[in-house]
Amino acid sequence: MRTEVGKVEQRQGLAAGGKSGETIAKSMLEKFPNGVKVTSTAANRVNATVDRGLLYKVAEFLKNEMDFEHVTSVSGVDWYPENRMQAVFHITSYANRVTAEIIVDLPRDSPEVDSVTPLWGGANWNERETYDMFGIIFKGHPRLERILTAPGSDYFPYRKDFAGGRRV
Amino acid sequence: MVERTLKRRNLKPKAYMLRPMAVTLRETINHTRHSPNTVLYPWEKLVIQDGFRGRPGLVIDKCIECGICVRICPTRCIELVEIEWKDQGKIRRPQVNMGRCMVCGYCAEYCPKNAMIIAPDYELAGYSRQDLIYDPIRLQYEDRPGCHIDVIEVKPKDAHNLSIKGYDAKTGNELKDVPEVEDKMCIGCSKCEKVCPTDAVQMVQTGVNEKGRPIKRPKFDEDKCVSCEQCLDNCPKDAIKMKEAK
Amino acid sequence: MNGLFIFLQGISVWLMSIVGWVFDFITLHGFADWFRSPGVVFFLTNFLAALVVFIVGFLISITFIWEERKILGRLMDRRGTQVGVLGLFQNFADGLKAFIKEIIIPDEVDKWIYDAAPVILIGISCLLIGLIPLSPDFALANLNGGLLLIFAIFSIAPFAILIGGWASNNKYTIMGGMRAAAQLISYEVPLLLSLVGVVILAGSFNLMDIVQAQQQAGVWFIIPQFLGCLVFMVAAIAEVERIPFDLPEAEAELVEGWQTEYGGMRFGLIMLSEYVRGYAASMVAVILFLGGWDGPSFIWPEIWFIIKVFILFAVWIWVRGALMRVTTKQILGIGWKRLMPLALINLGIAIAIKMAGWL
Amino acid sequence: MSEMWLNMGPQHPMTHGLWNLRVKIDGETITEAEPVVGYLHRGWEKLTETRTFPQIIPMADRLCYGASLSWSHCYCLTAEKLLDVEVPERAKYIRTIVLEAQRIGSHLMWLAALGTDLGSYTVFLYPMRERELFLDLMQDLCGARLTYNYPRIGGVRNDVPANFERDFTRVLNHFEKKIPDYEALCDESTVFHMRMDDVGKLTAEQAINLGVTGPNLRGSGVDYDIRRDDPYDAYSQIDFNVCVQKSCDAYARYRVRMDELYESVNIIRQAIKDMPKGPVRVKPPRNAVKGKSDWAHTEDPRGEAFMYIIGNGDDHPYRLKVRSPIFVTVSAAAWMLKGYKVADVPAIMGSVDMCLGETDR
Repeated sequence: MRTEVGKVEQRQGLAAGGKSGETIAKSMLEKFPNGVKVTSTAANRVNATVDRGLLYKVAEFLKNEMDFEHVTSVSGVDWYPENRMQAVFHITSYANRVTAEIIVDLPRDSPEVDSVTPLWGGANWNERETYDMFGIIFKGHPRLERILTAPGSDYFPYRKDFAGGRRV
Repeated sequence: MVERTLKRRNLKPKAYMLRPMAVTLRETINHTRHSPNTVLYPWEKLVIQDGFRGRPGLVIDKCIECGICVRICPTRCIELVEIEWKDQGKIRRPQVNMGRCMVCGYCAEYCPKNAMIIAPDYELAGYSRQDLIYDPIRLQYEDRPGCHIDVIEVKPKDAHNLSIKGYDAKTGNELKDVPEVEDKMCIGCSKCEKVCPTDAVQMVQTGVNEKGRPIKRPKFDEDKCVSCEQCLDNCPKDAIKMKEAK
Repeated sequence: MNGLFIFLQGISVWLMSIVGWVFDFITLHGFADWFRSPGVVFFLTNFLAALVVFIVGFLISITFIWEERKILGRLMDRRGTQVGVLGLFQNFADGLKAFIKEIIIPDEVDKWIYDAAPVILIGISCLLIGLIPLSPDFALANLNGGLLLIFAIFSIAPFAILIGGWASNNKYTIMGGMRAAAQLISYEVPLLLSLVGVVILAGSFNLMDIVQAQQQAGVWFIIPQFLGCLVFMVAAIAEVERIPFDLPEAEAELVEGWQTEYGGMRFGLIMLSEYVRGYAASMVAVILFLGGWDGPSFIWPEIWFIIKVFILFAVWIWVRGALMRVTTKQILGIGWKRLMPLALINLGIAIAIKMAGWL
Repeated sequence: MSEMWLNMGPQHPMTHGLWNLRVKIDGETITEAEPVVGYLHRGWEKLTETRTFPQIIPMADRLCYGASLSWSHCYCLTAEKLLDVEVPERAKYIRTIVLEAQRIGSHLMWLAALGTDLGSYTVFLYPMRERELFLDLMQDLCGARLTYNYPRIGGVRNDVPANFERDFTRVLNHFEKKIPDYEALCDESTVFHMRMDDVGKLTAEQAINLGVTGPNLRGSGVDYDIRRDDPYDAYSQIDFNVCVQKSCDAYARYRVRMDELYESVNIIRQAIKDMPKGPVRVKPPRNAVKGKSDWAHTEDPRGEAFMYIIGNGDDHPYRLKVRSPIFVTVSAAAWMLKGYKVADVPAIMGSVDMCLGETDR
């Protein structure tokens, strides 16, 4: 975990010695030629879609080699008309001042993906909330339970086909 | 990085509680010399500046029943309701359910005629849910410029042109979205003409169909239209779309 | 027989003579003589004296509550109480409210001890008022071991709090009770040690003699015993459980401490006993260190005593406004590591002064 | 000694808002802590799917009522990226000024809450008195005191009132003389140090890994601030220091927020000095591009506020995800609390500056 604590060039996204979005995207593509598609990059952004099986390895690669230390958010998206779901991971790196957006496509009937909580503790509650709201099961999560809705309820409220009572 | 040495004393506690006692003593003396900060509410009230957002207010004569406030309200608490009004007989005016209203000021901001305004009245307690529903008569408030919310916008292309202040979106035409009709979907039923509150829609004959009857298409008058999308909603064939001002 | 008893004896003799005349009038001469007998008069004098002393003590405690709320208000840039002229009637309003409120008793509560705790607390508080003289003439008891008895009674309160908290069958109250016990250990020994310094200089445990010693020496004991005064003040605040040492009744983490399950007049009595014990502690502090009723003679000695007590309580309110609450670990640390050495040094000073014969 | 589960439950003077800290205590020391949230869950993200883009702004105010403006501003940033709207320069400067005024107001409310937790009501009332000054400034600007509904997609609602600069400078000068009073009551009193030093320790690695952000992270010595490292609005044109403390405990988090008060005053002064003229509001497009998604994160007074939005071709968002800083910091509360006394819980939780509106959404 390399987070040198100290002065940083103001107004430049890059930390001294940090890597920019493009270099990270290139090295990611070299490491995982198939299964990872980089949709767009910028000085401090990397957007990529990753296959379901590869996610944990890509996350480990980002954490250990690319110094991504903090999971900003884990969110679920329910593409009901196209009968598929998405788990979207936003992972930031303090050292390089770069944020990676990793999108994983999941089938709508069995939405399962590897959990990144063993790598970053910050994703713990975000993943629990995504499970609570969408029903996406995160394999390897220490305690995958409902967090915001009432325990023991069997519905997943943020799915598009969940009729939330009268349309307010 | 701007190295500004923050010239503040080093904050080390001296003699357990010397500084806190000194500060509280000074404050106690100050607040006995002049009266303390409390406002004795029912008897003394704070002065309210202009533009304070209390409950929504209504100027009944300026309202044209366009229903923009009904559509824009995020918590859906405004309805148009029939009332008897002086000489005009039965007219429909907005009624606000203050039990749901979150005082966001959108009804006053999007009202094209400044009929819905913001009243600086914040004492809204009632004894039952029905008390909280303000019918148009009770919603009235005197029409002061301080209560209007005017929208001074600018076109996207000259966002960085520092010279102009912007156009008034409520009166000017530069920023108005005007409806336009798709010829093949429109069946010429002139429903939009009947519905339009500011009768900005004229049915114009554009030709004759094979049976010899005239084909009529709506023509939208840009000055009169307040882009209230009534025609959009009531068109049976959804033939009308809003053309945004670029 | 000080001034108070003589005055009251006159009244009770006059009262009994009226009662006796009434019985004579209806020809029951046996009863009339019994009422006029010295035994009944003696009993009535004592009863009236106790009543007068309690009412004076009770009214001063009530004005303490008013003083605290007014000064705290000004200290925090807000108004104090508003009810009645200058806010004086707020306490009676609170008392009436507490009286009217319903007494709710949770079900699995240990009934006897739950009822006993407030009774013990208010009982010993009133007992303290009786023991402390306001001036040579206005005193209920003049015991040779007065100081010892007072501090023995003072240390009963934490036990009442402990059993009250334990009996209320609530997790928070039991923690509040435990903390009261822990706090007792921390401040009790420095409190008594600082007190011994004064007793050495004054030569007796009798409160009257202590004040006379200060009058003869011409200097209040706060000057020679300044360290002792400091230790006594800190320990007295801890003993009366006011803000810096507010552990048993800590709002932030223990909801309302050990008083959580008491409602209605029980809670009213507990709140009152808190201020009565505050009044008693500041009275003892004034007697020991600020020369009791010693003051220029154009004002009655009792009035001098009450003025000093109000000023001392104002200082405690000021400390309450300025500081925050400490935790149990720290109060034990302060008690043993900070106050104890100071008390011992003060004891040394007192002995040195006594041997050098200055006082 | 047998251990006991203690519910510092939904209704408890220490919890600001509705959440339940279940604490397993052995005597008075905490061996395990489990925060339970969800009491204030309103299904906010599902509500936004039936509202148009401008209608969501007043809803975003209700996310965290302590710093409502920073949330509606974060939503406007996200929507501007989605609808790619250019914000005029003057609007950027006004937004920066108003955001920093909101940060001061939010930090003052945090200091007041911390004061009551530690037992001193004076520390509650002095900051609340100064906060009133900032609420009056905002009321002058946009008519409301708590939920402003002031930012718009493409700028701000209205231009600043006539004597805006004079009022602001007068309030700031007065406020800068008052901060030493809070420091005297807190920093320079030994009792405060007794309660706050070496309590709720969270090392830098733990803080980063557990997703703690904002002043809580900078209290553990990590030099990261979104206003400087990923600047938005006019922050890139303003010089300011990022306040970092090294001692990783509750006092460090307190000290970071007090330094941020000074920094915010300095930021507002610079922003007022070089605020350009020109328009303040641009007409936003009605509909978003179908399937396009974008996100934005800002430096909320409590941490990193992040929103991810997906367009659906019409004027409703298809999906709007909100990442609340306190939702993640509360999950790290167990690590902060382990091994400390029950009496330290208010000090630790007070230094974390909880706001339950955004946690439960």
